[in-house]
Amino acid sequence: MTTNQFMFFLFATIIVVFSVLTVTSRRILRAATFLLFVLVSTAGLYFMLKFNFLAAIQLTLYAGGIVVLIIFSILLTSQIAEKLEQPALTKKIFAGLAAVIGASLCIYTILLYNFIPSNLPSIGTNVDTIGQALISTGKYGYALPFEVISILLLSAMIGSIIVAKKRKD
Amino acid sequence: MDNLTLFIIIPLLTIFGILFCRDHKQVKIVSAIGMSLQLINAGILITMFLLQRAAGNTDMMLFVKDVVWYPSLNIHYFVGVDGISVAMIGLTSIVIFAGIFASWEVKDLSKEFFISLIFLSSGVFGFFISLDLFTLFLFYEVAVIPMYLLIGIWGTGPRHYSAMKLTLMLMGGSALILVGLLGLYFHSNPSGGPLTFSIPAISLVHIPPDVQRFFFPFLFVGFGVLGALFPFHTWSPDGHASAPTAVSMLHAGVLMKLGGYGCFRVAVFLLPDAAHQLAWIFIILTTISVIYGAFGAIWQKDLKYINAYSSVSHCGLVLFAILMFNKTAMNGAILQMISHGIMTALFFALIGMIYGRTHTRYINEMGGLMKVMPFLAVCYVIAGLASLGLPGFSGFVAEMTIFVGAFQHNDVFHRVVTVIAVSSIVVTAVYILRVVGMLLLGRIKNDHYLEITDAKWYEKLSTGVLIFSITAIGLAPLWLSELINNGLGPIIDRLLVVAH
Amino acid sequence: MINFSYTVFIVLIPLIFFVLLGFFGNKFKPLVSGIIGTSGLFISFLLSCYTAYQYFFVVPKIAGAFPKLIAYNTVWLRFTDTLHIDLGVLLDPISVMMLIVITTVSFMVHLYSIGYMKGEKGYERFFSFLSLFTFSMLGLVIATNIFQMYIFWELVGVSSYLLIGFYYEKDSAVAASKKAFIVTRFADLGFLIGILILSITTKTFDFISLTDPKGPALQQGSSILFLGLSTMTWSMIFVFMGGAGKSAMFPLHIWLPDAMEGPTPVSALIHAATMVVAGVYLVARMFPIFVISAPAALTVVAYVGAFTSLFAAVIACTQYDIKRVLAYSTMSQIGYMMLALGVSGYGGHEGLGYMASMFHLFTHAFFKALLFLCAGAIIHAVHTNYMTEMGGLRKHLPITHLTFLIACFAIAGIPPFAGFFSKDEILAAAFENNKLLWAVEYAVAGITAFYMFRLYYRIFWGKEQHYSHPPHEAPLVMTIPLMLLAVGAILAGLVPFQNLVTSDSLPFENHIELGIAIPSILIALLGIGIATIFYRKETNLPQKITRTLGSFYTAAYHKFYFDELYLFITKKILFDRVSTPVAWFDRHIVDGMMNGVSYVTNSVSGRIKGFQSGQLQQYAWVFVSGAIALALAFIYLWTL
Amino acid sequence: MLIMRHELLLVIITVILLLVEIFLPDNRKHTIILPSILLFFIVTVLGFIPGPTGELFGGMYATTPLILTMKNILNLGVLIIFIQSVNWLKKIENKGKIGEYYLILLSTLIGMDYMISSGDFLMFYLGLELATIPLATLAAWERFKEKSAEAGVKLIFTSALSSGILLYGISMIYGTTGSVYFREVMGAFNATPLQVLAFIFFFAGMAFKIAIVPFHLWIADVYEGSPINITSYLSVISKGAAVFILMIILYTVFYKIALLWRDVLYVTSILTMTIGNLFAIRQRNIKRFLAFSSIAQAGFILLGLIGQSQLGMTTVIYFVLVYIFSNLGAFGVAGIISNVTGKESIDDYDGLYRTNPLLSLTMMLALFSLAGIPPVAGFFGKFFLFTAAAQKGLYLLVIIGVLNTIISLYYYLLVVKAMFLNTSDQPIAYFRSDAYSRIGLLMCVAGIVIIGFASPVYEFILSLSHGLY
Amino acid sequence: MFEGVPLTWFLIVATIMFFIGIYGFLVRKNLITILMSLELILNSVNINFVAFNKLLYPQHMEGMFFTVFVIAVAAAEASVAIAIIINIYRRLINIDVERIDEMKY
Repeated sequence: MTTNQFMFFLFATIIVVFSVLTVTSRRILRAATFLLFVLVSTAGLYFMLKFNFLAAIQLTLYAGGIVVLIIFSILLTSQIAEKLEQPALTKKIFAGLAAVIGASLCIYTILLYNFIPSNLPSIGTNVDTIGQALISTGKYGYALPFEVISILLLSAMIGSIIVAKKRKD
Repeated sequence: MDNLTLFIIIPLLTIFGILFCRDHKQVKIVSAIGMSLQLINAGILITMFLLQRAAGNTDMMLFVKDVVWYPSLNIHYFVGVDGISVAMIGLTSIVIFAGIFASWEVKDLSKEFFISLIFLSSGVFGFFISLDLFTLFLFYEVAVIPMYLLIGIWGTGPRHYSAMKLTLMLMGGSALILVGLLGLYFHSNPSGGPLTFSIPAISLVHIPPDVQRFFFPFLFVGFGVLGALFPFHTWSPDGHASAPTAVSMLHAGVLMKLGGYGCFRVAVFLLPDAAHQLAWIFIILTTISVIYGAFGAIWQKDLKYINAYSSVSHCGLVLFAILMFNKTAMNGAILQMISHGIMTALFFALIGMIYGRTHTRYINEMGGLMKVMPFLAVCYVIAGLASLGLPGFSGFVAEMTIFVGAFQHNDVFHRVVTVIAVSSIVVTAVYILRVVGMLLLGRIKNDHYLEITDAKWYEKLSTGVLIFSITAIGLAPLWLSELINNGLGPIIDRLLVVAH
Repeated sequence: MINFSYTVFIVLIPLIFFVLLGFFGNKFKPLVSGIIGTSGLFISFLLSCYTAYQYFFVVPKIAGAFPKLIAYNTVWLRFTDTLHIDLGVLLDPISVMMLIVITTVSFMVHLYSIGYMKGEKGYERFFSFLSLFTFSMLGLVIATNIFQMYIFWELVGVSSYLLIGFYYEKDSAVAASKKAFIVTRFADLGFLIGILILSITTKTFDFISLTDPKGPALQQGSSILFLGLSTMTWSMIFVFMGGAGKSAMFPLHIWLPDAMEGPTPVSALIHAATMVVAGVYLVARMFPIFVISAPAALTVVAYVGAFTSLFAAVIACTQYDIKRVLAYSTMSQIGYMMLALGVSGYGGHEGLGYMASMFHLFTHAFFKALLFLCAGAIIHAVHTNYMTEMGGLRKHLPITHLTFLIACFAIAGIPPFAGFFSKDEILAAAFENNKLLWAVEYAVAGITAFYMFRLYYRIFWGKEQHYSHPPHEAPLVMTIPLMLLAVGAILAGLVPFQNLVTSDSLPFENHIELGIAIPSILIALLGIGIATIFYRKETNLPQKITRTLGSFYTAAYHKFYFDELYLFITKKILFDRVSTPVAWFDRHIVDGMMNGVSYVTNSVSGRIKGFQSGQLQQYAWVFVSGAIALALAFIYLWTL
Repeated sequence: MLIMRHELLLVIITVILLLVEIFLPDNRKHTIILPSILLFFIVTVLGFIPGPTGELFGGMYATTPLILTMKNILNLGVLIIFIQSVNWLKKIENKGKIGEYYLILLSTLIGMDYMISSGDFLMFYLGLELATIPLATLAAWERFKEKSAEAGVKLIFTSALSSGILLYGISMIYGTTGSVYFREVMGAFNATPLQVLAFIFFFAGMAFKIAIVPFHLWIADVYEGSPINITSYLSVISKGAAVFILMIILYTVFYKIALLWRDVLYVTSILTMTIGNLFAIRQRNIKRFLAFSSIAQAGFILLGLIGQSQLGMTTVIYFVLVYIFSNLGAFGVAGIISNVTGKESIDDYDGLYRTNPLLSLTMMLALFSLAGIPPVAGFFGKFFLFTAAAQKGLYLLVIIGVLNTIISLYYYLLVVKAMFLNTSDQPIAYFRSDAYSRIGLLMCVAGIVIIGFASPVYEFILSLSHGLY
Repeated sequence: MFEGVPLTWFLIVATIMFFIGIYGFLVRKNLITILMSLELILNSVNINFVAFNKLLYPQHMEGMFFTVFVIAVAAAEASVAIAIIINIYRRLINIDVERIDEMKY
């Protein structure tokens, strides 16, 4: 077993186990914590794949930003000590069925497909090239999405404020 | 502006005029003027048509106007008339004219009433002049849909139910037609050129017989629904019973003819092979219609139901005759459409007037009306006699033409069904006389009927026009028959080519 | 060649007067409209006489025969190149004869009605209807083709309907008119089918070509068979069905007695002298076809005629309503005429039956119209139809009495009255062809004499009843027609029919055969004698006889229950067993199907509403499963 | 730059409005309404000026005359919505949020423009999200209403789920073809199972936007809960854009598996028409009713996609155009009534014609157009859709379709019945709607009436659709 | 082959995660936990993109950038969702997804 394989299995195990815990834990704050673990291990996978920049974003934006946001909202809306109710059994069964069938279908189909691994050298993923690409307007340049996402974030922000702000009365 | 387009323009202008009317009276006057113009226009058309024919113009369609509308789909505004359409236009303008006067007393939302009515009529006119299947279909639906409001708002009895049923069934029919039309369209040019909706163009094409067999039932049943083909006729009794006077008139008088005309002009004309092969099924159905409608009418107590069932019977005869595929019978079919159109309009007009006076339509609650309103009663008797096919009225001419035509077939099947259909004339006599006896003759059953007054001038005008028409056709049918024959020529030729 | 186109006016004048009176009748005083109508008929009458004169005596014969003249013809409606309905005037011996009969009787009835209908409501309506009827009847007899005949056939039917239902406020009149119309309509259905069959075998409607010996109808012969009879036979049987309906032949006779609900002049005109003989006329018109192409049909005609004459005569003996007695007697007499046609051959003396039939038709018109008009005068005087409420009227109504007696002699076949001659020819024709039928008719002659004199004695003799007001003789305007017709009833028998109206239009020699004539006179006298014994004075003999006959009498009195049978068929079978189920079927099955579609749609819509549960996760579940299902289906089940 | 003029203009006015909003004092906030509309009107008009087309950003952004037309159509619809929403915005509870309303709406429109102009899946995805996420806040706009919040929840969560599935599909497309640029994907696509799976997942995500059964369930609840103008926005603009881009992608990217997606559409369109209709029958809330009706309409639109031809393509766009006018007409009337009286149930419409004839007429015209009744435009749209399907010989589908139109006619008539036929003891009283509403409705009516007869509209679209397939 | 770890392994892990997220989405009652499940879903897709990019198509950075933007979108989505959740909480004083069913049928 190579290091890579070991690392992969480690992260994969963490991801799968904590994913399961995230969706089954009856304490909501724990669930959020498990989610954090999942996201962090995902970042680990990114690191492993040499996408350092991406892993950093994953850690800061995802693990740092979103999870914190979630935790805040948990604190705002839930009793921490409170245990969540168990969902109804039929619901679990049906959902489980859908998930299992879906997963097996996808995995089976993926296994059917003959992916041809590339031997091409990887383009450098240092911050320079990424920055270049982000402001490039040619092919494989991402200036336009960058602008669009800013509009998205802006309007999402405005919208969130509108929805969440208290009434003035 | 060509003469044919005027038939659509005049109603629209009339509607426009009505929009600016202030009160009930103005609305009536504008409508009356508009429809009188329409009547005059129809007269001019007939005259011009006859003159053209007399001058030796032997084109299949006259006064053709062809304007490309949707070039990519080859949809045209393509109008033109042959003898048949001219006759139908004449019928329509007479009935709508009479209808306007028959609804002289509509007070509630009169503006809307007349607008819907005239709008409907524009659809009918459009239908009859269309030579393009698309516009034909468009006008068909235009003619059907105002019925919903007309029955629903101004009707009586279970009007909401009837209006809904009628509209849905008729639109169901039109849905089938749509499938058929598309089938025609996509097979209109087997050599791969541009497709077309044009009836004359498709009529020159030989569509493969198996394709025809697939689409023929759609078209025939689709139009047949409006033509009250058994077992798709059940909208008719309820619809007619609930509809206000003028609507019943127009509907039974003209709209049901759209069905027959469509079966004829589209289904049979454009799909002759299938028509020949499948005719027997529909002949059986129409024979059932004829007899069944007549027997259905015997039992009814409501005047409008009686007439509705009688319409089923008579319109069944139209479809029956169309399926006979010979000139005489088809001529009879068209004559029957016209005759029944006017006759039944007269009936409904009278029923409306009677109902307006007695406030009931149940024949067992009335009696002896002859004494208190002789004019209307006599008109009713005349209508009844016309309906049971008395010589001197149009019904006789039409029915005899059909029967003689249908009987010319050389096989037992056709002759047997003809004899069955013929026997309906007795049943018709039974129910007509039953109604006349119970309604008009005998003693007056209710004292308050003694205060009833006879027809007003507009009612006399309305019924007078109709009676004049049926009598005129009944006394001198030859010109009309020749007019129709004139249009039938190419259609029959096409059917005969296929038969051999 | 003489131009006969003016004959159109014989027909058109009544039509014009009908329209005139129909539209503007209420503008005139009643009497004026009566006079207008009558004068119109008078013109027609004169024209007919002139036509007859010209036709029989001026027009040159062709090869010794009276020619068939088309005085006027126009295509009215074209079906195919050969089949078309024409309107025209065909003049031949029988049509000219009928013109005379119709216009004469009609004129008399018009005249009579001026008095009879005085004070009735709807006076002008009455006269306009009478004109309409006359028009239709004239149109019928001058028809150049069978379809024209059918047209006017229908029109006489409707005029009859209108006139029977003249007293429309009387329920019985309304019912009777309805019955008459429907029964005859049913018969006309047969007529129409007959025409249709004819149209495909002969390809023509035209009488001249139909009866042309070289024409298609006669050449067809027994070519095509169906149920053992040729098409022509079937066609003629159906055509005869129409004739039987109009002429009230058994079993389509039931309408005629009821038709007596109409005003009496109407009964005289329509239901005695003219319309009811249309059937006979029809058979006569088609006679060559019957005789040559469809002998089986002719046999049917003979037997139906004979049976009807017997049947009606028996019933007539039991009835008390004087008009009904006359009605049954009419049926009986028409039976005679039918029989005569049925036993006739074609050409020369063979065609004796034909001639006799027409002859009887002619004479019958006079004396039967006379009888009815007399009955009218009587009813006018005593306001009842029932002979049980009459008696001893001979003193009060001398003219009526005398004319009635003449008519009775005429119908009983006592020489020298008209009936004797014609009936004698019929019996002679029957004797030559079919002894059985002859025997029947011979008996009927006796019965006829019996019931007519039963009638006569019950009215004019016997005990005088108490009348609400003393009966008095009718006004002159009514008695003049009586007297004129009485003259006709006496003299009509002297017309040399064998020279004028024969089956092949060729005159032939004919004499009264004493061997036939004397027995028939004797049996008539016997009938009269019995009636005299029974009814001249009040006796209890009739009751005795009645009791002896028992149930047969009761059955005859109830007209052999034919009304009930028809009522059963129409009400119980057609209405209850056909029409009601049809209506039910329509409401519940056919309509139910349509409503069922909407019901099913709605209920499906109700059933599946659970999908839209409002539960976000259920939505998501459907979403996910949908995607997975689609994927599964299209990856692994779907193949190109 | 001119190639991207639609988006840029929108961005510009968004920025202007943002600045104005920031600097406008609180008590003057409502004055922003008219300028916003005018600005947007100018943008709309400018959009119609012909200009260059082409690709930008290395094919990430592409526009063609057809896409420009579609953008113009969307602009037109949004303009009507802007006009229609004025009287709602003027209500007291919206006082502080007018500017934001425009900002968010415009940004979603920008998202749609980018989405339909996208040349790769990334831009497509971003546009889609930009067109969806802010909409959730609009759906939850009426904070004081539980229903509105519920609508927001349902919208944001289902859309997130759907975009998750869509993304999974895109990731597989990327994995199997090696690119997210449409042009590369197109060349490398074939029907291996994984690609079919990818396609189905991608399709499911799009189907969510268009509300194709079985991905439609959110629609009714969200439509009912949202403010009515947002509902109309969702039902016409958002859906129209999604249909358009789905069509473009199907016709270009997935053209190699055309037989496959035709059958997918075949099945789903039947389901969509039928289920939409069956649910619509039983609705009493007008918004919910229109929601289901719009599901059914989506099913009809799929007929055009199935047509797989120039005709089908043209017809889809044409139908979307017609549908925008018709649905906005219906929603406009419902919105006015809802704003004035607060009534949203069809039962409340009883006897409306006698008190408010013009509104009822407009509603009727709009509904007839939706039902496909001549002579209004919907008839032409439906007819052409069926023609497109019949062109492929799919007569069974056409038959099912036409039968469904009958069901749809039934429930449209139910509304007509309420307005025209029924009478009520307490009908909605007569009111005079404001000028904005009138103009809005007038535009709809004009569109409904004219588009059908004006064949140049259709022919124009057809000329643009040429060559895309 | 990325140094001993085949692509399918990544894909399988991602797929499992994806469907765990789906499962969570379908069964969790608390809206916030549902939101967490959504994050799992998006995260799994990101793994797909990254793995594809690295193992199959390393010559460009499409997968990576896609992931970046997905993360950004996820953030926006989360913020909006949380805003709405908070709004719901204010209205209903709970955020149980099963209670949010005022509108149905």
